[in-house]
Amino acid sequence: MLALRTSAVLAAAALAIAAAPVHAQDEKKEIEKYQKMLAEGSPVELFELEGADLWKKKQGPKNESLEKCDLGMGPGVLKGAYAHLPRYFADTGRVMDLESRLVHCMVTLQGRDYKEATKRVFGNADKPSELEYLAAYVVGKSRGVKIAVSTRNPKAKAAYELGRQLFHYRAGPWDFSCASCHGVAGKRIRMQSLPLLDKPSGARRTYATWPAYRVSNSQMKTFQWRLNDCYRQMRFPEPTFGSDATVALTMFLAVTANGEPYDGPGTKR
Amino acid sequence: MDERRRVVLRGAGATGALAAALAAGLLKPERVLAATWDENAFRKKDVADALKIIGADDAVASKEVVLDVPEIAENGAVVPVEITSHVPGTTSIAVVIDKNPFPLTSRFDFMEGALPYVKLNVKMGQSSNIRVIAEAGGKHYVAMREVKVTIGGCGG
Amino acid sequence: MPGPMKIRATLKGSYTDIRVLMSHPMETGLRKAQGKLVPAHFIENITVKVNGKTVVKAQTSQAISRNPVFAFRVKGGNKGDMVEIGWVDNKGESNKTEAAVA
Amino acid sequence: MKSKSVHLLLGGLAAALLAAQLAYADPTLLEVRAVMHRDFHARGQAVMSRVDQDDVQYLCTITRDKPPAHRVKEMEAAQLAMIRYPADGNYIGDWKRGAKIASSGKGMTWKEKPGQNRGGGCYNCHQLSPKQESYGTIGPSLKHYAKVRPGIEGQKYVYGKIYDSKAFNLCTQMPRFGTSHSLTEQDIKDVTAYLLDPASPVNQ
Repeated sequence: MLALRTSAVLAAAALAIAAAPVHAQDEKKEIEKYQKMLAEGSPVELFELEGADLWKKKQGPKNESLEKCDLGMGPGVLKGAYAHLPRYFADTGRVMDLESRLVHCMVTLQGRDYKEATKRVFGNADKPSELEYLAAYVVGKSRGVKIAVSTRNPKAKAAYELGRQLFHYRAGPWDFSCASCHGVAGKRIRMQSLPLLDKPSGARRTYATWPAYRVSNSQMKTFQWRLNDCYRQMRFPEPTFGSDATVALTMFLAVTANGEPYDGPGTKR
Repeated sequence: MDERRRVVLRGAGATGALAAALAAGLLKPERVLAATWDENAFRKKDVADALKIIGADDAVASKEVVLDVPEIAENGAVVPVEITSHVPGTTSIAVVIDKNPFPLTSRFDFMEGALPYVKLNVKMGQSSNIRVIAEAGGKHYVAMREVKVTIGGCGG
Repeated sequence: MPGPMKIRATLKGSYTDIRVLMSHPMETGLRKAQGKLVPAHFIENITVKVNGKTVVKAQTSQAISRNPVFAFRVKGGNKGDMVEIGWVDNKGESNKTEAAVA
Repeated sequence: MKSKSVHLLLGGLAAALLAAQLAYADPTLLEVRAVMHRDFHARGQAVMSRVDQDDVQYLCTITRDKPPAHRVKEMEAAQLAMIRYPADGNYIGDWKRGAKIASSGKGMTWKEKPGQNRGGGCYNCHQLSPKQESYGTIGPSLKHYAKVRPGIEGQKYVYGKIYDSKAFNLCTQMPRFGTSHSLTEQDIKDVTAYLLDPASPVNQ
């Protein structure tokens, strides 16, 4: 017993030499490596598969699928649709993001009640929400398509301007705005790098990799969730799902990310 | 898939009953092996004990065993690990995380036709050494790297 | 009811790369929810077959991440070869799927 | 925060303007706030008045955190006047308890009850103990801070800075933990000790 333990200890000592310490200058490189390996070994595709089934599933009072849902490029056209969202929709007279448009389709095509369709917009690891699966599926159809969100419509332009103001709006008990954390390049919270989101340099890659599978809670997360949880951590009241304010902020970030090839659904720590 | 056999195995518990089942021709040895889960090794809480039970306590450090991991993991829930063994005749690879509550995480047996390669995602409770042990010709070869699990985000 | 499972097998010249995604909670048995321990629930065995012949057998523990993803490699291979992967967990639940090498 | 009432009054006007949907560019801050009142909802302790700006938040927002010098002096003085220093004149508490508050990023969210999980989130932005490698960089490193802020003057400064950071740097990103009732007097004493006590890991 003693002999065995000794040999194990010796082996460990010999190995310690091989285990190189992390140097500060390598930290960034190693974190980037972690993120790359995470993306390569991501289970996010499972959510896309479930979303595809849900897209085709007939449900609601009208017993219809979402296959004829118009996400801005015509009924049922998914290829590249997410890369152009949010956008102004003439049929509702509103600027809508992916999630609010999906709910619109549930209501109009499937005949579902708005309250029922939005009762559970954020799921959990054991039971993801319908919108989380659907978002994974729909955004996957824009992979490789350049983000091109238009502000030509006056309401789209107004949403962009409102989003820009919301981004910088400091309030709450801790005096935070989005810019408190995402307004300077090269900073981090704990070990988490903070993308500068009001400039293309930071916004492009970050925006292009949302929605995403979050390994910290093994969940597929939508962009509405991303904004919701930022505001929670900013100690604000809760943004209402699909509201103009959330769409406006998304609009601001999306336009700032214009030109970046969409690369989601992503995988985040 | 193999549920009936698993029930038998679970129920058998002691090796004696298993041997009896084998002798009675109820199970073919090869199929039994397919569903074996080395409970004894997986339940060891001490890394030295776990290494001993898989016969790797005297494993030789080898550069032929290539372990690719990020040195910093932003979240311990998923730590990607990629392993290639260049040791000729490698038949298995085991992945051990020293400071996990149960250090042995997995073991991969390679049959004819497979390359001694595997990529997987493991959980790490805290910063720790990860060691991978390749077995070839009854001998064990090991590679080890330290992975730091950091705290990210606002923690709120 | 196990969730979806997906195999992607690709010929890469001298070898075939096999990637598999599995829906599984991989509960450690150490996690608490609402003050109670969530019972351990994890995949214990994985078998990889190519054209019906077993090439990799894996034993796994609760330390494999939720929704496991694995990559394996087999020597050579041809487009159209059938890859079949199955798992069995500690509750006796199982799932399997197959895909052709592309 | 008394100055809120003025903004609230103006906010009502803006809300009326917003009854028709915003269809023009560059909304004013009051319009933005009216949008927030319409599009956010109270949840738990995160009540709607949290989106109403006080004069510091307002000025820092409109100037993108670059306030004009002539306003800074007077407003910092007003913030300084809001600091309630401990009646016993003792600024130093238990550094071990302070360490926990400094490490915790919790408290004050809609998921928590008032006063629950009171955290300072210090490590989110600052390096403190050299042993803790996961630290943020939004704020300066506070490693070996006792050397930077020695003596009773240092203690008073640190206590005040945690209590109301805006008294010393008007548009800093650091929260006002005392003024906002996020931390108690004892909590702030404990964090002050964590920063300045010679026995604290921060100074090792």
